[in-house]
Amino acid sequence: MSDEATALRTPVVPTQLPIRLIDEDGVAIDGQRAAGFALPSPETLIGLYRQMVLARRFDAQVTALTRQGRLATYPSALGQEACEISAVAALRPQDWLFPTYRDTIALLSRGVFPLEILSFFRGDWHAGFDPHEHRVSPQSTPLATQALHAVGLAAAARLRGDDTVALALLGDGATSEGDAHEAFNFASVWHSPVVFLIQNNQWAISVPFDKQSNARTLADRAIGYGMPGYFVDGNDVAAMFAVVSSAVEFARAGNGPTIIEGLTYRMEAHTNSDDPTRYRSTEDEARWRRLDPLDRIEKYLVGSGALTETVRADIAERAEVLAAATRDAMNADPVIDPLELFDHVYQTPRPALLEQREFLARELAETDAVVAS
Amino acid sequence: MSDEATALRTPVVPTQLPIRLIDEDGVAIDGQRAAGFALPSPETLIGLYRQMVLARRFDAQVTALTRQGRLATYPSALGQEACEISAVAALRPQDWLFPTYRDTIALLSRGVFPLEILSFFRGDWHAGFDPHEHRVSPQSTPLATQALHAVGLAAAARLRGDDTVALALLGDGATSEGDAHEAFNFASVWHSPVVFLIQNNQWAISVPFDKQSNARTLADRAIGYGMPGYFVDGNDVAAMFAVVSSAVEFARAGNGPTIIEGLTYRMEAHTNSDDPTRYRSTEDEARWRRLDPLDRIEKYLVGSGALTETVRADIAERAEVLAAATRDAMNADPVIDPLELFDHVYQTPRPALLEQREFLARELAETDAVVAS
Amino acid sequence: MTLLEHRLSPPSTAATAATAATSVSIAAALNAALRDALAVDPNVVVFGEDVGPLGGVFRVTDSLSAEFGESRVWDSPLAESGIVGTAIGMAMYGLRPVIEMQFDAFSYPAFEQITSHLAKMANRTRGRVTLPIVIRIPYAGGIGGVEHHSDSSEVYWTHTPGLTVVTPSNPADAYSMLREAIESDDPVIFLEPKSRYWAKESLTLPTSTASMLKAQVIREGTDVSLLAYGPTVKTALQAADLGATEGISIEVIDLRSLSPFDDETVGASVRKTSRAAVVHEAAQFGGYGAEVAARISERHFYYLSAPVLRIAGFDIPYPSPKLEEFYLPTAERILAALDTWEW
Amino acid sequence: MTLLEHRLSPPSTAATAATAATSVSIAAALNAALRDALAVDPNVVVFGEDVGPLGGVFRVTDSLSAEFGESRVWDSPLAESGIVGTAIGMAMYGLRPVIEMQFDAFSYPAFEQITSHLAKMANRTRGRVTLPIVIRIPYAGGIGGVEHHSDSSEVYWTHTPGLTVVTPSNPADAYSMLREAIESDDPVIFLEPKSRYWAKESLTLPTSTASMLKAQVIREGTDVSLLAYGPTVKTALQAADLGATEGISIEVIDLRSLSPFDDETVGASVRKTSRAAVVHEAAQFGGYGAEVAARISERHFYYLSAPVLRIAGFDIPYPSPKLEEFYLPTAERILAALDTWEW
Ligand SMILES: Cc1ncc(C[n+]2csc(CCOP(=O)(O)OP(=O)(O)O)c2C)c(N)n1
Ligand SMILES: Cc1ncc(C[n+]2csc(CCOP(=O)(O)OP(=O)(O)O)c2C)c(N)n1
Ligand SMILES: [Mg+2]
Ligand SMILES: [Mg+2]
Repeated sequence: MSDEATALRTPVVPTQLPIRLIDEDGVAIDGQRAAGFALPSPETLIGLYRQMVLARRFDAQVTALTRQGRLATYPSALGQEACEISAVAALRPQDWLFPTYRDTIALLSRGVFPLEILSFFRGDWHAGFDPHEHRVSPQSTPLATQALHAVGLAAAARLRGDDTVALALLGDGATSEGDAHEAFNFASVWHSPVVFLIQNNQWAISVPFDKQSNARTLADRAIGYGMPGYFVDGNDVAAMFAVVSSAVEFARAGNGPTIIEGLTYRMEAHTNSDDPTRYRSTEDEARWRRLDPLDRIEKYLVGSGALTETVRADIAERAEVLAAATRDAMNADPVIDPLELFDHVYQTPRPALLEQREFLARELAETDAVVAS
Repeated sequence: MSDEATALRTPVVPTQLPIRLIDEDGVAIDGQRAAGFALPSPETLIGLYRQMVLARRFDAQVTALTRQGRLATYPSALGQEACEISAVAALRPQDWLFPTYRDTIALLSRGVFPLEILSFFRGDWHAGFDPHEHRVSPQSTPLATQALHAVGLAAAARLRGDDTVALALLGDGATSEGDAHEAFNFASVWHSPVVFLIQNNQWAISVPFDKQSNARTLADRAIGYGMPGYFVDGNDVAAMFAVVSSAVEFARAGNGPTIIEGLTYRMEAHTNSDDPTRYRSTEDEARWRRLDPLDRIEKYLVGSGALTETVRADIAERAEVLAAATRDAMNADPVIDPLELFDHVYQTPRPALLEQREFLARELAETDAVVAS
Repeated sequence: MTLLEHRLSPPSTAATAATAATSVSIAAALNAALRDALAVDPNVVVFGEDVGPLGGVFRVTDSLSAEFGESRVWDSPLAESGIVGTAIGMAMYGLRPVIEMQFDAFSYPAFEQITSHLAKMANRTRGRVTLPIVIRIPYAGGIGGVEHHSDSSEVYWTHTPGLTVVTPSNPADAYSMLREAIESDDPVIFLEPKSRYWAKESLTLPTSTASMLKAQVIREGTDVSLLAYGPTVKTALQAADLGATEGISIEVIDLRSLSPFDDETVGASVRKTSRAAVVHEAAQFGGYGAEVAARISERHFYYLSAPVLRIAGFDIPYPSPKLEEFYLPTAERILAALDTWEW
Repeated sequence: MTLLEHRLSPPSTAATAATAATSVSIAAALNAALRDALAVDPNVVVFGEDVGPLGGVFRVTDSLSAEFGESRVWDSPLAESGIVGTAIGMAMYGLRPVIEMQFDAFSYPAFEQITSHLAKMANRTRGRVTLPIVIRIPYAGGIGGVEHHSDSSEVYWTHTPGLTVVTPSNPADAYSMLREAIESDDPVIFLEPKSRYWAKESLTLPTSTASMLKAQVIREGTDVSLLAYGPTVKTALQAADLGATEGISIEVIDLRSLSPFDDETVGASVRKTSRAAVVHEAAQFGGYGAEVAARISERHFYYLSAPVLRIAGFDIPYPSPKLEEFYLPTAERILAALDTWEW
């Protein structure tokens, strides 16, 4: 590590204001604020808008079902649609998504069936879909752990010479965990094709961002790992899509990882069992409701004439169909065989576990006998 | 987190070349490279030099004793004296030091008796001194864990309104652990009066720095936590002392933590049981031997006339006295009562543990009886 | 004054003025214990994830940050190793941190700090650095929690020398044991049975029950010694009721302390009944019941008429909400197990 | 072909051409197993701290990175959670990572990744995502290591459903079991007894011993079944020698697999001898011996003439080098324990 080599490298410092392509009034902007990123095409934006509408309708439906007691728990992503949808829209089929409990709508947008997603939150099983089918990892509950899985998967793809990219979703709170750091560092040292998308929704349950970090922006973390970092307006889907896509293709081209921070807001409670009135003000909530990411892109698309009433109505109708299908799926009562509890713990059968399975089978048979008699 | 508030903060990016006050030829420099730090006074530099000479003599003695089998293991800090000695010289009595296994000479410099330090490496007990007496934590083996202890202690001092500062020593390898990140982040969020001194000796056992991090400098990590970071020539004791002292007083004044990276080199093997020929070249070792931190300060002090032959001889003599005392201490065979194994595990006595103590006592008595008969 | 002596005298330091008995839940009793500890000892601090304004996800720290201020009770960044590691540093400086791991499985990131430092520091330093830290961990299942929210990981702690591990099963113990844990100079893993947080009893606070290190016979019986702790104490009592209807007299012991194990109380009971069973939610293999069974057999083998039985979770990860009922030990399952003995 | 079937046939995939018997240490046998696995399966990768050019601190990966290149065998950054976490991602993509935790206590930072993901992923996904990962962990003491270098933490893993935990005690098993572990579709914690790394035997490689999931009677006897594993197998054999001189016929069983436990082999032995004892280095309280004792008593109570004994470490942190001899189980201590039985 000679002085000369050191001198050659200058860190790229993320912009001080979040990158933005469409402003709060739905007006496209560029110049310095856009940091060189171009507005996606109208078709792309319509596609993103469509996914956001579907996601929001779905999320509202699931929240309602949860209030009715059909789900054990549900962490809503209301207000975070620009981040969630961009994350998925930027990926190709061969890529992998590593989501958290928060990112249900990202799974939806990736094509996982509502029932397969929600069976986790309904309490049927720990994951309801086939990760390999959708190239989506199970929604991770232990915070930041999935970021390392993403790095490892991306590293494996790179070893194999595949052009697969992994995208890991993280919350602002999760960045405080040691695993977040280890993921950033491994990814950078290994030049793994991975994108870390931090959704800074400013709350980790009840803990506000200023108790979580003293950083100017979380994107600044990237500097300390020698990778690019971008601080983006997380409620501007145009900016989010532009930056995430660019990072995904940067990774695919062999340039290594990127950290992106999307500044957004968790409009709902942490989950249905949370009570935000205990820790945040209604003014704060109201202020952010005015910054709604869906309103913003809609205003822009309507203003620019790209979104016709027909298309809007069509999307709204599709959203209702989705909601109805979701209701139906969740109102049916699943049959889960308790004996399956023993079937997947090991691939190599274990005599002692089979004994326990037998035990439960007998117990169930006896209960049935009692019920039947 | 309004745009305006965000816009106000500009990160301080560490210098691209390590901060240096005395160059490789022992010539004092200033200007840009000094980054505003002033050369310490000749008296201070003589004091630092003296400690470095003592430390090196001690280290050589301990390495020799280890080769003779008197110690179970010893990780030498040969070549890192400028970092180790500055770390301690910058502290006041009320401050706390959180060292690693590598930092034996820092303990020596802090005033811990050789025997009390080395009884750990000899295998007598896990820590041989009273941490409260010297305000020195036991030398930590699990990497980076002690950084969190330093943050907590500093936070407690701050809560109490005391002006205590904690200084944590870390290796370059240790910065990869999750705990290093958590320590940086907690310290910054809590404004804890703590200084993190990373001795980047470029090796973590056999792993070179470029497999450990892709960062430009580890000091760059500071940016992502919103705290100051300094990249310093770790073989220039003048620069190290100036920067560490300034960070310690910055913390004492209530301004929060600092990360300092001292770029240095582990001249010896990782420990006596390591074999560096397996992973690094003798050219690399030779290059760094020419950058010896002790030679450099000696050249400067002799050149500037501050170090007279009398003083030098006096220091050399003291070093021999220290080495002799160390030899004597290590050549004596300690008597450790095996029954003490049970005495400190819990402060509240446990009947079952007392039974085990009884068991061992009986066993020992029987063995003695056999030996005696 | 040692802790054991202390338990013989009334609590010296009650900040809550004694009031008439009211209906108090475990969560409320823990809250009161924290409040009183904060009030009487300026060195006590409470921190962790969401323990501030929210009052913790189970409301155990409800209103404490408002009452004592942010310098006594505060929200930390979200990192469990960080929480335990900084607590260790604080304790080295003389504080007595009471920290929370939000759910059982979320204590795992702190595993190294707990096993390699918290448990070993006093021994490492020959008693010069003691770490009076309490780690509160809501544990076990029965609340319909999704994965990672229902683990019973007591063995990870009980097998680690240097830790004291206790778990209350009722509001009075919750109060008294938490006060005692905070006063202990040993690090204490304080396991809170989350399915029982809202179990209430009529109680006057402050209260002082037996030392947290002692087991309690909570129902006398002659045929079987049934050992339980935390969430399964209720199940054990139900089993005793059921047993009574079937003519089996079950003595129920609430272990309360998992490390140390109260050999004296348990031994006396087993020698009386000659049969023992232990019930817990954690997986059976290498579970806490293994130690209980091994220990009882070692110490009282020739008094035993039958093997010590373990009624425990299956050797599988904790199930999803819809399936947890098939996993959790029930009174019926306990009775069925006792039926397998040759009587 | 299941693994069990596989064990009945000779290793299909030996890259090392069979050679004449030579003196092979456990470390060398492990090295050969890694080399052969790397050679036959391009999905096998080896990474961790210092496993590259250095060849690991115990030289188990000696020369592999030179032979197979940096894309198959490499040094990772220094972070155990990172090593396990990235291995999980690689396995999701079809690789079969063999990773190393440098010393036992340094696996603790990876505890969450191991318990919350590695152990649970297959179950979580209903078998859709399996994680064929081997974590090699040099464990236990007896090498004069300073603190944190001699832990026996097998229980942390054996109590965690979803993990397979095995430990060889001799070079032939070291080779064969590591090959089998790498071929297993279950995650395997592969515990290497570090005090035995240099124990040699005359051996022809490749070799295939019994399935890693089975225990082995390695010395027949009639009076006592003495169960040991890893580092204590040698101690158990010494005890058998000593016992023979005292007229006690000790049957020694090398457990090899800690999870699953081979009930069949152990049960047959215990029913024959009617007495059992287990020996390990880890602390006794909640140690692996607890499960062994509880299980044997449960299943064979009416065959037992005496309680199952545990000869284990004391319930204290592992001692400093100068004191470890007082902690480690010895043949004498085993015999003394057997003497406490009423015969
Ligand atoms: C390791 C770990 N610790 C604690 C928790 C409990 N927990 C679940 S979500 C959450 C807050 C996470 O905040 P953030 O990362 O910002 O994500 P968000 O919920 O805002 O999407 C906490 C503390 C957990 N799931 N995992
Ligand atoms: C958690 C943990 N993992 C692994 C080790 C084993 N180990 C001891 S020193 C070392 C290298 C540390 O390198 P660095 O932090 O650069 O410090 P240095 O030895 O160079 O002073 C390793 C891997 C450890 N002590 N702790
Ligand atoms: Mg958040
Ligand atoms: Mg180093």
